[in-house]
Amino acid sequence: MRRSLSMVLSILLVSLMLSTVGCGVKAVSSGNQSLVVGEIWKINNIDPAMNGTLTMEKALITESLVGTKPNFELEPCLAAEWKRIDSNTWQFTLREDVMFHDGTPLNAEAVKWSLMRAIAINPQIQSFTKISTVEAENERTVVIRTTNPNSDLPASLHYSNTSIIAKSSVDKDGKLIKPIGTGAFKLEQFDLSTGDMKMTRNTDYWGTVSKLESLEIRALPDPNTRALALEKGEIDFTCDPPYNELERLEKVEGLKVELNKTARTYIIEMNLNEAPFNDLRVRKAMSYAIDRESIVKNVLFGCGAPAIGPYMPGMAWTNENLKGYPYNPEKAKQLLTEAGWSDSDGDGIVDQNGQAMKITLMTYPQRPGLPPMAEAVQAQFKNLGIELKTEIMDSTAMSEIASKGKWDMKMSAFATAMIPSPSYHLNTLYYSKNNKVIGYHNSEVDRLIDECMVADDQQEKYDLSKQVQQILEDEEPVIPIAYYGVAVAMKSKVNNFVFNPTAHDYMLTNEVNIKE
Amino acid sequence: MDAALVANKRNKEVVVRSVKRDKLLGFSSAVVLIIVLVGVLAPLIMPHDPISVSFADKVKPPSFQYPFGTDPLGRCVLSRVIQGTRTSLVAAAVIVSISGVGGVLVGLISGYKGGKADSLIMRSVDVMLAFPSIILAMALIVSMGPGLGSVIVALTLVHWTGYARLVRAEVLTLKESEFVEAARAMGNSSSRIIFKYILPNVIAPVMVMASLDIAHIVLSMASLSFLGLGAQPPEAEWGAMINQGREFIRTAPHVTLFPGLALMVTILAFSLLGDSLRDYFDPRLREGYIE
Amino acid sequence: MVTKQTTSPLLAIRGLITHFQVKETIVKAVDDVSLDIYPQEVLALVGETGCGKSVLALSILRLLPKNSQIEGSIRFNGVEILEASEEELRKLRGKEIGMIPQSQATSLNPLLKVGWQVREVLQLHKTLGKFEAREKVVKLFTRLQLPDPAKKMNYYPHQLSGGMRQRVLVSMGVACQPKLILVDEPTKGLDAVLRKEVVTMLGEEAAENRSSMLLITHDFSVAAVLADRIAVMYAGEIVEMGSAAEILEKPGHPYTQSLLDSLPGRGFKPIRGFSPSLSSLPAGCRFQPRCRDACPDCSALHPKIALTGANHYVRCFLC
Amino acid sequence: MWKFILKRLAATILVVVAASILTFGILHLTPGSTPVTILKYAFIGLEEIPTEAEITEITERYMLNEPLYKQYYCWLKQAVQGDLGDSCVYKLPVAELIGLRFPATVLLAGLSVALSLLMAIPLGILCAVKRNTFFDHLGRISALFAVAMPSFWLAYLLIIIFSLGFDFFPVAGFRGISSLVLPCVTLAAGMGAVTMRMMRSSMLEVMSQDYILTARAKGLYETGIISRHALKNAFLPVVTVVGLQFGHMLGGSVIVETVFAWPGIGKLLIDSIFAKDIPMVQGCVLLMATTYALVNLLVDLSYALMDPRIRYGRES
Repeated sequence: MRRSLSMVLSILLVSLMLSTVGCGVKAVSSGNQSLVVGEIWKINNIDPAMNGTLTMEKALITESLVGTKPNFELEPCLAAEWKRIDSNTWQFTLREDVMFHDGTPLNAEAVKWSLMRAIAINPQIQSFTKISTVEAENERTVVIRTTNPNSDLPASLHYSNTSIIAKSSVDKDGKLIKPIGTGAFKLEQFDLSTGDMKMTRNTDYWGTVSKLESLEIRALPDPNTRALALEKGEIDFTCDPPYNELERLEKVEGLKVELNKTARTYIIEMNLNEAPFNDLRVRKAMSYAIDRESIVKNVLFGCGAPAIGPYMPGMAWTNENLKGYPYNPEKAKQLLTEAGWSDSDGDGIVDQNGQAMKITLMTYPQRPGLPPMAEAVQAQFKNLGIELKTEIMDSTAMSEIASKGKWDMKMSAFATAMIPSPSYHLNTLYYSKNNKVIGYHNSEVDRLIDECMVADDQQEKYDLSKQVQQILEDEEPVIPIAYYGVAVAMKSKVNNFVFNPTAHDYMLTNEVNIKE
Repeated sequence: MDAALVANKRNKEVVVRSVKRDKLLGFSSAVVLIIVLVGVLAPLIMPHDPISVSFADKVKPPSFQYPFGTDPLGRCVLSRVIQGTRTSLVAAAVIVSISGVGGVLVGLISGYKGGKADSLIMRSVDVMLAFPSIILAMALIVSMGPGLGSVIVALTLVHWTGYARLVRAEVLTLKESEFVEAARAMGNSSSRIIFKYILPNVIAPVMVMASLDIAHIVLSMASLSFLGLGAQPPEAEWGAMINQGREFIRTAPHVTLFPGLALMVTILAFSLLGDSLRDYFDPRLREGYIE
Repeated sequence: MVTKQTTSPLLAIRGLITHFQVKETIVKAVDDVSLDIYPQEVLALVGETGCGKSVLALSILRLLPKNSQIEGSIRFNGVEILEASEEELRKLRGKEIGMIPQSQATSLNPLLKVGWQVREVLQLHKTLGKFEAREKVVKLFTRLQLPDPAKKMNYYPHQLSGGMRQRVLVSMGVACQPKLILVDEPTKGLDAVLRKEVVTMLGEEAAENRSSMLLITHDFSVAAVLADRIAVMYAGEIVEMGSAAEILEKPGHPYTQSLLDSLPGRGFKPIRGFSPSLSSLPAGCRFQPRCRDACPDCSALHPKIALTGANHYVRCFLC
Repeated sequence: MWKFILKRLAATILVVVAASILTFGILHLTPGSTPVTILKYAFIGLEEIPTEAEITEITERYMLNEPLYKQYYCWLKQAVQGDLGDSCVYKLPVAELIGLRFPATVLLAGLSVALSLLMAIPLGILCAVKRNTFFDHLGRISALFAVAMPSFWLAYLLIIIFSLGFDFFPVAGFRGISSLVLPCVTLAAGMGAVTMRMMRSSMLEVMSQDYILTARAKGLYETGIISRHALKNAFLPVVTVVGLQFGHMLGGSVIVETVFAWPGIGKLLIDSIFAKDIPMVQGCVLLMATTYALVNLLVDLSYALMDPRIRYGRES
């Protein structure tokens, strides 16, 4: 009996050990210029109005009127230029030489139709753009009127769900057949049952024609499988393999790994309506108590960076001279005692007039980094004398409990540039009437945000945004922990891929090709 | 009349084999005893604190200090496996016993009564089987809050259907057999027939299913953790630990390997114990003497 | 039925010992039994329930479970069964030695048609085609007075009455006209009318096939009708053996006498006490505790079986 | 027999309706208001806070402010006419997406069950026949390990050895027959182990029956006894377990579908539940309830076929 038991055990151990040996990547025969991408999310729908990130940033089929530079500054794309005629009216002039994949020219009429269709399908576009009417003044001029002044209209027209498609994309009763865009690639085939997409090169693309002949996107929702498929050579490019394998993949011959930061920040929101969070000193103490370097190194395995303000460095409107709250446990303890919290009964938990500080931190599992990060914060708060209980639940359950008001802290990974505007994130999270859940009211911050949203001059917008960021650092209504990292892994032969932080998770470009 | 005594060598091993069968019973009950003891004495025999996070020694391979290595948050996997014995096995035991007893009862009644009652019960079993248990788990989390409590209730409400169907099938065959007709002829009430005559014959397959069910339950707790519905951190539960080690399977396989092996050894012990107990009590299978 | 003592016996059992290992105890079901069966002879093996008669039958066909120990010698038609290979045994079972099992309720496969279960043994040993085998079965069923045999062939066991199932088992046992038929308690659990029918049927079958029969029963009246010779078994031993007539008129062994006295026709006097458990046998004569005219020797010494008349053996000190 | 089948088919409709009512009701009990969840999963992203305007737009578009029974009633009315409505998250007809994903699940489920039976039945019999020998112990122990082994272990192990190591099969996706092998083996291992143990247990029961002794007395080969007499009787309890497994498998194994990127309805159902995409969930549950009821009907019919003693309204 014992003999057979040990035998089975040894086979199991040996084969699992075998798995850690990184065997070299098999050179896949396709010497030709084709790229196979392992996508993170299951692809069930390729309507640009709903899944714009896929059709614009990954499949490169559609493009939006306004583009952005890597530092989030706006730049012309399908719209060569735009200017604001009056507070609610804007005029966009289109590029001349742009053709849809079906050979029809890009004109104002098509842009009007495409924008109105997107607004009808996706309610978010209306709340971003606040568009009331879109008029085609002439072949190449589009006049857009907004319901109320929206200085962020151009920024919101960068949003991938507003990307432009031709009328021939839909059948007579409006059902999407195939997205016909203006991008560097044409959609060859989309297999709804397997969720795989195949694109071929758009030879008469208005920009530099891509060297890649074909582009294929396969949905591989499991991080381990993405890493295995890359090592096998079945895919050439993928994003977010398991963070802990980045080191190992880097060493695999024929593969390379890039760690980048994207416009998303891990933050802890607190219920400022309740004690102890209404006390600034307690909030500061908590912020000092968090060892951000250790969290990035040990929880995120280096895929991300310690956060100072809400915006990551490299964004046009990031306030570079914020100091943040570097790890300082002594200062944290000192601030706590100042706030009247000390461990009087010696049970290791600080208390105030008999009330021990026991709080709950909620988070959700859809972002793999969050649960272990919550446990790390729990341990770090324990050193400070705060007993933190972590609760993992579905993200909608979390926001539901928070909206009822009976909550302490919740941790999430908040996108800071859903649209590349310096005021959008501040407005949604810190503007007093928008954040009843957190309960942060600062008239100065509200005023600055209002001004920023109305201001026309970009530079003025950036300065106002920076001022708000400074106040937020002083008042710390929300504790930023780390900037969200994106790990991109690809074969060494994949050439000049440049990570663009404005992307939702990663963005391909027409420059990407295969080294001969 | 001197009989030519011809010893038959085949019979020599007979003596050896029956002794061996008792050894298996001894071995499996010993292992089960050890597991229960580990669960009971968990706090005493744990080398380290199962929930203290220390990144310094994150994901360390098995060593003398950490026999099972450490998990991504630097906690000793051995201590968490020992602690997990208590949470996972108690939860699995509760679920198996409640759903087992419930399922067997329903199966007995439905199989024996037949007709309207049988189709009503069996169709409600179909509804329960078709109804995705995940929705139930999520709904329960709203009313009972996340954690093991709602997981146990959710899995119990779903697992009984397996037992009901298995037992009903057995009863359908058994109720036609002569000894049941004889029992009925002797004027026994149906409940007496069900429990005195039919139930003992149904125990064998139910025991097999129950011992395997423990594995299914801990593994479904792992997939619930995968969906964020399982045990709450930092609680040490085998299913959650197996799931947590999933992304580290290539760089640190020990994180998921050891809780998995603990589960395997437990299932091995419970199943073998189940088998040998069944053989021990079931007269026909004792290869006994034919009257 | 004339017994030809002169020819060599069809079946010769010498010093047969069959024990079972149940946990620590040894159950001595058959303890040093020797007997012969001559061609075309019917030997009845009579004894109370639990005296080891069924085990004796199963020992002949070596159908005992794994925890059994078997010693001694069983020669059938010149072949030593205890030395026979599995292949030789297989050719014997069903073809040379037919068995009619005990409980008709559980000895037929519930999921297979009765006709098929009988046809199976024919097709196996007599290499008959499907159709000839089916006809043979119909003939068998008619001979055994199964009503409407062609239809009954396609019935399942649970659709037949006890008597009919018994007839199916008999037809299965005699299908290949075996030289020896082992019949285990053919009348158990049957009512008087059926019992008579089964007894006459067995007699006719034996005569028809000129086969000899080992009839195992606890019912002396069945033995009286069918048997040429009778052997009485008690607690794993043969205590008396002789011609049917002698045993019935001049029973030598006290156990046989009290058995006969317990028959309804002969006074219905029950035997006091219980037959001993085969795993803890009393010293000396095993019937001593229940024997009316036991003497001091009986409890001390174990009597040997000895010739007391023409072909009449008794295992008793006859004190 | 036909009367029984028709009665059961009628009952299936009831089962399906009951399952969809239960799903509809409890889904509304799960956390998060429906419009907010749909917005998060379909349009604005997991962490964004939807504006009032967006919530009212979605509520109107999918009639979410109607009383529950009314919403269910009009879904049912449409479903009866074959229109399962559109998915809120994918804006596609539910029937179309499920229609494309269901064959992949059935193919995987069917092959896995077949493979598991192919492995389990012979092994179960051998273990029963060679009871308490080394083979029996080895078979039982490896079966127990297979049952208790998390499916993603086996999945990754198979990929590492047979796809990365030997390059026999692709790593993931549904690209023809060769991509079926690894997922099937992963699923079959767990199921096969259970079936094998069940087979062994019921085989032991049957081999000790009297009719087996009669069969031996007839001089049959041991293999003949097993195949013709023992197997059929031993298979009855196993059919139930296999029926359960096939039904369960139709729910798709989320883990295997995720690891092998298999386009089944398991992952689709789970994602739709989290996104509260009620028409899609209803569509999946409708499909699963029907197949469960039909599979169980087949299992029950197979009892009557295999065991003549069981009468379903059939004159004996």
